[in-house]
Amino acid sequence: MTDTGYVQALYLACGVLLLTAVVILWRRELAVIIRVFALQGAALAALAAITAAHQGSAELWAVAAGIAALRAGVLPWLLRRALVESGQAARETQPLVNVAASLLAAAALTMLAYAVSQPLVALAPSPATQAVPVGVAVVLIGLFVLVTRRRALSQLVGFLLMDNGITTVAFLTTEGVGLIVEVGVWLDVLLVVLVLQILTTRMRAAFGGTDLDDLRGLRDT
Amino acid sequence: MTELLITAPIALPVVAAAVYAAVGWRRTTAWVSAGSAALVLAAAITLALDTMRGGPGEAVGGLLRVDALSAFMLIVIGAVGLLAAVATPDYLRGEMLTGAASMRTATRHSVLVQLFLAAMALAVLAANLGVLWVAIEATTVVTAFLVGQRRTRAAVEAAWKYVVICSAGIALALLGVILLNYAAAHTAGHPGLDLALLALSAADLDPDVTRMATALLLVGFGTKAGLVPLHAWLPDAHGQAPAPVSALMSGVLLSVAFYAILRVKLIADAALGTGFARALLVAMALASLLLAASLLLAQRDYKRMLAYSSIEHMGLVALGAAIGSRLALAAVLLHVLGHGLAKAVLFLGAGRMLQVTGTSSIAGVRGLAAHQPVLSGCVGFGVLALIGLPPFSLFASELGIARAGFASSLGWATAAAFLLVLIIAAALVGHTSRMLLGGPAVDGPGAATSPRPLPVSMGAALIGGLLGAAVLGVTAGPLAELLSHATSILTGSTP
Amino acid sequence: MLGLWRKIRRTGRVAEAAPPRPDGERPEAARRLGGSVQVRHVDAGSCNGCEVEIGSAFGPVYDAERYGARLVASPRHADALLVTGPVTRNMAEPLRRTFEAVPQPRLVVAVGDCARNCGVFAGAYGVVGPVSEVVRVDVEVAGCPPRPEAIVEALRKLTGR
Amino acid sequence: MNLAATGLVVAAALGGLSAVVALVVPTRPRPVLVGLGTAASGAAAVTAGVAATGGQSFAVSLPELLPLFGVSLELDALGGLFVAVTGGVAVVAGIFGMSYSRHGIGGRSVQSVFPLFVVVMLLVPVAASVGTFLVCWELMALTSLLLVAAEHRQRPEVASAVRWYAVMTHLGLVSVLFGLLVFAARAGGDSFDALRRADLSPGVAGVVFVLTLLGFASKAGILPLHAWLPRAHPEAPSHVSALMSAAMVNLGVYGIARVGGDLLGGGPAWWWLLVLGLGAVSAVYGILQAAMSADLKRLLGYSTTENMGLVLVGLGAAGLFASSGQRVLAGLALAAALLHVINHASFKSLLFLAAGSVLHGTGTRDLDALGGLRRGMPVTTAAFGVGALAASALPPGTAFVSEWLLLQALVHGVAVPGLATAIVMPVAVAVVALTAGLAVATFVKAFGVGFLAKPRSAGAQQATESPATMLVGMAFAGAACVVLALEPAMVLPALARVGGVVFGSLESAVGGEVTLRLEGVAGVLSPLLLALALLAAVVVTVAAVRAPGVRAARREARLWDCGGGPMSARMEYTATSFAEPLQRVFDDVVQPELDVDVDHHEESAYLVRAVEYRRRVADRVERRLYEPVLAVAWRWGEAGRGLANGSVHRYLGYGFYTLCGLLIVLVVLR
Amino acid sequence: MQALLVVAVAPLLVGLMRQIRARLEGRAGAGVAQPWRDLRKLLRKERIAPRGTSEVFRAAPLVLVATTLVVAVVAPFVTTASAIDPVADLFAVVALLALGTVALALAGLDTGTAFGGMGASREMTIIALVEPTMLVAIVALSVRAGSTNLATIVSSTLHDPARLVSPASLLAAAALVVVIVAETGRLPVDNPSTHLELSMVHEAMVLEYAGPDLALIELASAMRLTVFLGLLANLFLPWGIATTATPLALLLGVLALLVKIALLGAVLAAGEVFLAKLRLFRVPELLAGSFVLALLAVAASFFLA
Repeated sequence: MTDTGYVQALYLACGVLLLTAVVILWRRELAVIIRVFALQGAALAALAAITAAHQGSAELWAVAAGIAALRAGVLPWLLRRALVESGQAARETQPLVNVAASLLAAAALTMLAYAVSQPLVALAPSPATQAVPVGVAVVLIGLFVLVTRRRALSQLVGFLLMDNGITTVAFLTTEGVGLIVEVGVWLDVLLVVLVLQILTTRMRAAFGGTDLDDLRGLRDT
Repeated sequence: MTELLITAPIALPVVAAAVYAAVGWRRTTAWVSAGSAALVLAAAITLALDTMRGGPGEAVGGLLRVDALSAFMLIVIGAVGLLAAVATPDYLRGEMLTGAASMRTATRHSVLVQLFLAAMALAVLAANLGVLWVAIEATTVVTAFLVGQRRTRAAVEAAWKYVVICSAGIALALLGVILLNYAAAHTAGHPGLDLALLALSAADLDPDVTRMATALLLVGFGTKAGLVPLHAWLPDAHGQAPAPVSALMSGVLLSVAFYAILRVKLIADAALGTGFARALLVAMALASLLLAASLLLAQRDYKRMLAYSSIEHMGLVALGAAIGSRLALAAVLLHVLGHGLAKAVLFLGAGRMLQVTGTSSIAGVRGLAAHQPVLSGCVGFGVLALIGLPPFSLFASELGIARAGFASSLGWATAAAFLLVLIIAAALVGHTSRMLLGGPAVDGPGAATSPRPLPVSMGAALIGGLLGAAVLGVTAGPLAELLSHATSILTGSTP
Repeated sequence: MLGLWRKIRRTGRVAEAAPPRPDGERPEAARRLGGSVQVRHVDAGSCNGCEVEIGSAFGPVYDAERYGARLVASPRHADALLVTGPVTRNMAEPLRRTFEAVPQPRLVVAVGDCARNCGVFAGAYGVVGPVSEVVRVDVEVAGCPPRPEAIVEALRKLTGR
Repeated sequence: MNLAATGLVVAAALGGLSAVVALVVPTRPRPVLVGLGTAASGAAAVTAGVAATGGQSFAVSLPELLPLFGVSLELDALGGLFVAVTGGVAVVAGIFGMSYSRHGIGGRSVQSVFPLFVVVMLLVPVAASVGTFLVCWELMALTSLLLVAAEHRQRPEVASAVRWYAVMTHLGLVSVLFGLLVFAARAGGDSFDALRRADLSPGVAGVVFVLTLLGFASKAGILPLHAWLPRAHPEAPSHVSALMSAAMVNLGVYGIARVGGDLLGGGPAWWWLLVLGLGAVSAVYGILQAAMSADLKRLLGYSTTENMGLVLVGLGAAGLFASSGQRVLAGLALAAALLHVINHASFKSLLFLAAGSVLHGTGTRDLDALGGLRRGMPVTTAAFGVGALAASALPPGTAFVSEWLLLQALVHGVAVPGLATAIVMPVAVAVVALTAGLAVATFVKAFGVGFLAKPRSAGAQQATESPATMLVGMAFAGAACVVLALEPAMVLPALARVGGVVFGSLESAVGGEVTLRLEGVAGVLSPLLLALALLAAVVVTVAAVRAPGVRAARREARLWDCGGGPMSARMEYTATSFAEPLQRVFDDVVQPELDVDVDHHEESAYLVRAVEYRRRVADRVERRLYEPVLAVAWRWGEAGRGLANGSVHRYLGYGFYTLCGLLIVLVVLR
Repeated sequence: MQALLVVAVAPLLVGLMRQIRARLEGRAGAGVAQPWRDLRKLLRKERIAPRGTSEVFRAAPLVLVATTLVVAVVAPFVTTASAIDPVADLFAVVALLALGTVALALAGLDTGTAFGGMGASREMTIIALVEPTMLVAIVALSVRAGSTNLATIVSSTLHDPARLVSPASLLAAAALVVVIVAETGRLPVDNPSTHLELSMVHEAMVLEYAGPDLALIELASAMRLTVFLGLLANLFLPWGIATTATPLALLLGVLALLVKIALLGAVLAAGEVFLAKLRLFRVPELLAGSFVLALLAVAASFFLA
């Protein structure tokens, strides 16, 4: 792969990542959100693959494959299953911050991410690190989704969005943090999603829905 | 031999979990968990002796490493784990009596608790920051179902909040880990994420990246340590979890997360000077104390009260870490152990109170001392220990933190912190005395229950924990040397 | 204050010259008092006529005090009771108790006709009888009401001055 | 090992042993064994204390104890005085407790804590490092807290008293802790020796002094941090009250003397003016509240505030004189203060024990329900009488001597040049005098209403004398009162030595054996001669009255009831009515709450069926200072709850906003 | 010897004062010796032990007399050479006299009657307010002499009579007069000849006493009056007092004392004619006034010294 091609592919993947993050914020249908999330997983896998191709490292190829399996395959599948189980209310109810404001916030968060990431870029300027702000922005947007979305499932997506962002940063900066840690992280993420999915089921059993506003029993007021 | 000893604290609980998974929880296996916790404690003590004699040891190809600090944390895990394990059979029996648990629940409980112990042991033994992160996140996963064990609405709610907030917080820590890794990759030493190597070559780390990494790591691990701003899972989870799990979570898990902060701070201080981490920690400490005070003053639920008190103590520990002198850090470690013991006793006692009175509301419990004298005594003394009265070791450690604080440039922060501690103490005493003191209630929930004597092994756990905290407050004995070694690691000096 | 002082100067002495010492029987107990008699007044049912006269007897004009008699507030301090009026039913027991409260030697002076023989109230339904029916009487003063001079004279019999 | 060391070790060992014994022996012999052990421990402490005031000293360091700090102990003359006083009170309290504890407080926990309380009180004045001092101080708070809670099942007020006490004592501790830790930080060492050598800037020294003063004053029951005292002292079992009121509060004075005098080495005049002012206000306020109080033990508690106030007046005056170089007067004032500490310990333990005996015999401590106890409880009555005489500063009582010394110091202080003294000393004299006058009224009320006259309730009617050991305890305390009253010269050399510790070399201020002769200023007083003269005068009078011609026999007669009657106990003056004129006089200060409910007949507003009159003299300081604070705390707590409103979004939001903020800060600060 | 003098003179002083009052009121009066006659009679009368009273009731008159006697012995009335100097402290004297009052108040309470309690309550209120004035006045006096010893104060005044006209001295004297009036239960604080129980202070406490006990109390109150007037006289007008123990000087001292006491008594008695009893709750105002006078005296003695 030529350097220019590498850089363009890299930027394309990153662009898709950011775009999908914004779309997740934009759309309300949970099914669409899950699909977009799967797309983001694919973009992430592509990013890994591009890096692997650029470095010519077998280990990275394996990682890319793992990412593709987990983020574009297993996780979206788990999410979809949870959505199907719920059967009802496939739409995000009115979020705490409305969509227009959310998009503005996403813009602001992206600016913040760029500002914050300056030293990251400065440490080792390269096409890859130039794209680090995208990862940071995805993390922040993920956190924003967690804070503002009312469905259990959309919070789950928010968490995974953060995770995708972090993985992006990992790849763009150092091509991963070592296999054992990497696998450990994946395992944890997977388990968290499983746990949350089970909890969603229980929540539906206990509350009859997955609206997080119902979760107000434990409080001091 | 050392290799085996280092892996033992992780392997033993896993084996015990396997036993439970295979055989299930029954009369014969009820004490397996206690045995495993006791063995963990024994291994921890042996490791502590080893490290004091022969310095740090490694295992599993350098993934695990034990030094005085890890050994000390292992002792905390073992001791509190033992307390919780001893009280668990009686607690589970009590739950089964009220129908809140079945044999299956008990089995799952035991498996998960053992995995929980293993994860925590892994966290303190990890030589690699990434592994440490994985272990800490793993504790979230295993405890999620423990928190939700009762399957009531409240339990599910607590579990959800617990997992979501902790995962989100800890994800920030992961970002921090990655940034640190990035910074480390651009130093001469290429230390990767190995804690010891990172500390050694910290001076070469890029300050700007490290600063960002430190901030993310502190906030992220602070989530699991119950520090503001992402503290809010704590009262819900501790309030809903079964008593032995609350004891473990409050007594050890928070400290294990704080252990990670201590490790990070060591690196950050070397890279950035002490100012940055100190400022962050002081801010988090004071905010945590302020929050704990605000919510304790008019608290209505005694399990939540204990949970907020944990936030308070983590705040104090953070303050101690921020001060960062030898005395302060020794006091921090002693505080971690003392708080672990006292808080475990209190959560176990609170669980028993819940079983006896059927309510966790402070207003619902009156004159408990009249019909549950031993339990009330333990809870009462536990609270006294918690507010830092001698002879319990929290007195010595709080005094140490205060002394170190006034000797450092953080005098005003220390003063503010201890004023908040005073307010918290007032609130705790107020709530507790309302529950315990007074004549036997003529009517109301307290009178309706028939007096049930405290089961022997639970009583032993409660009294044992208090005695441990008290003995520790009178003299640290051989622990003093271990503390000194651990403090040296944290200050980067030789003992 | 100056006005009062001027008035004192203008008025001078109002007490009348002492009449000669009365003669006649002095009660035995009175002899042991040695010129000092503290008097407790008991109104056993009087119409308050006698009280007015007792008041005058101790006033500046007759000045019974100069003979060593003095009104006191407690029967414990007293040597003599000055009883006025017929003894009504409600006052019989208190009178007896007052008498008991006086330390020995003690004297009783019945002042006025009512005290001596119930006067106009004799036979009335609320009246027990004359003082002498309730307590022992040592000296009697006649008159309805008795003149202050008579009262002073009776008191002088007690003090012996 | 000299006598001081041996005595102290024996005292600690005996106390610890008693605590263990209490845990293992059965209920029946427990109180006796614990009482004997405590008394023996106290006796050993007295020996040690006396030896220490006699010049022996003792120091030991135990670095193994108390993690991070280590324990170091040192007994000097100043500490010895307080050890001796505490030991003395422990002796009588221990003996008294042997039978007093049989009812309701004979349990394992209370009985084992009791000797421990004594031991830690003995250790406070011996502590020689900041860590040791604070640990002993707080252990003292803990043990006394447990003892205060001893009777929580019997009375609901106990729990409230426990709360107040716990919070206030913790507040005091934090204050002392701040002060001492700042001190230690600046001195660069933990031990008292290091503190003594430290060279503090005036500002820091002032901060240290004020902070420690606040904490110590709180322990001594000084305004405005006294609020725990009138609650905790009445609610504790009576022999514990005696220990708290006669021994524990003294340690507040000890703390001020040790830190302000010994460790900080005197200091500027304003420190001591502050001490004096606090003392003066407390003295007057304490005795006023005592004068209004109808609860016997609450009255005694407030009287403790008063007496500690007087001690602080003395201590403040001493510091003031020392700071202006008047060493003779400083010695005199300090001797007065310390003598008052000793005297107060003797009579207050006697009074509290007698009050305990009354409580034991009648089941009530409400003066309005007592009365007529002299017939059922003659020994207790006599004991209280002796104590009341001593407490009201009348000759031949103990407090008279120390207050005389105090007045002498103040009177001669007027002549000291300086505007401050010229204004302060006369006012201080007036305060002491007003206090003395009100004390007389208070104790006449307590003794006259509580013990004389007719019983006002069935409990008082059926009162019977307490068991022998209680009487023996009171007798010991009474004997101490009498001996101190007649022969105060006995303890003066020791006080001079103590004064040397506090303010450096002071000349012996008071000399003489039978007659107290002030050195350096004119003034003599002989309490013994005075008592003898009084006795002689009584004998002469009796002889004169028995002369021929005077009847010897007495006739019994009914009370003078104006001929009506019969008089009932309801017609008697009660403690409340006794205090009414004083209350009117000090209306503006005490601000009583008055409720008059008039219940009319239906037919007319002029026909009254019943009138209900209630009066409550609340603690004004409490109302003005504590209630607003409590209200603020309450509002804070209510508002604080909003932080945890259950919304997971909000919880995550805390993190999100903090993170964003933090990142922005990082960007800006880069 | 001094004590005997006081005992002998005291009832005469009361008699004198009553006589003067009687004369001013236009009456003839019972004669100066009438109080002595009263005492003689009371001593011969029967003793009564009211039911329900205790030893306190019986001992109170003895204590009352004894305290006054001790003061009479030690205070410098006739000579500055006191018999038992270590007791002759001004504070001690004040405290002794207060002790007597306390004994009487306790006796009043001991009877258990409403009047006894009322009297005791009022008396204690007054004494609680009198005490500070008295002590501050003493301070004012002793600052000059540098001692609170009575003999020292008196002799120092003798040596430097110019001080007597100093403001401090005058203010202190005025304060002391008010205090003495209150302490001895004279008008306008208390009316010793009232018959109305509700207006009584001192009298209410002694309502139960009879015979010899009453005699002791009457004697004691007369002595207290004498002692106070004597003190007042010698503190402010010390002339004539014997400084040596020669018979002539002593005789002169006795005469001087008698004259001074008689004069003061006469003034007091005359003054009483012009005064009505204050309401009980106006009394504190009076005492507060005197307290301020005493305080001013101390201030004056410092600033104008």
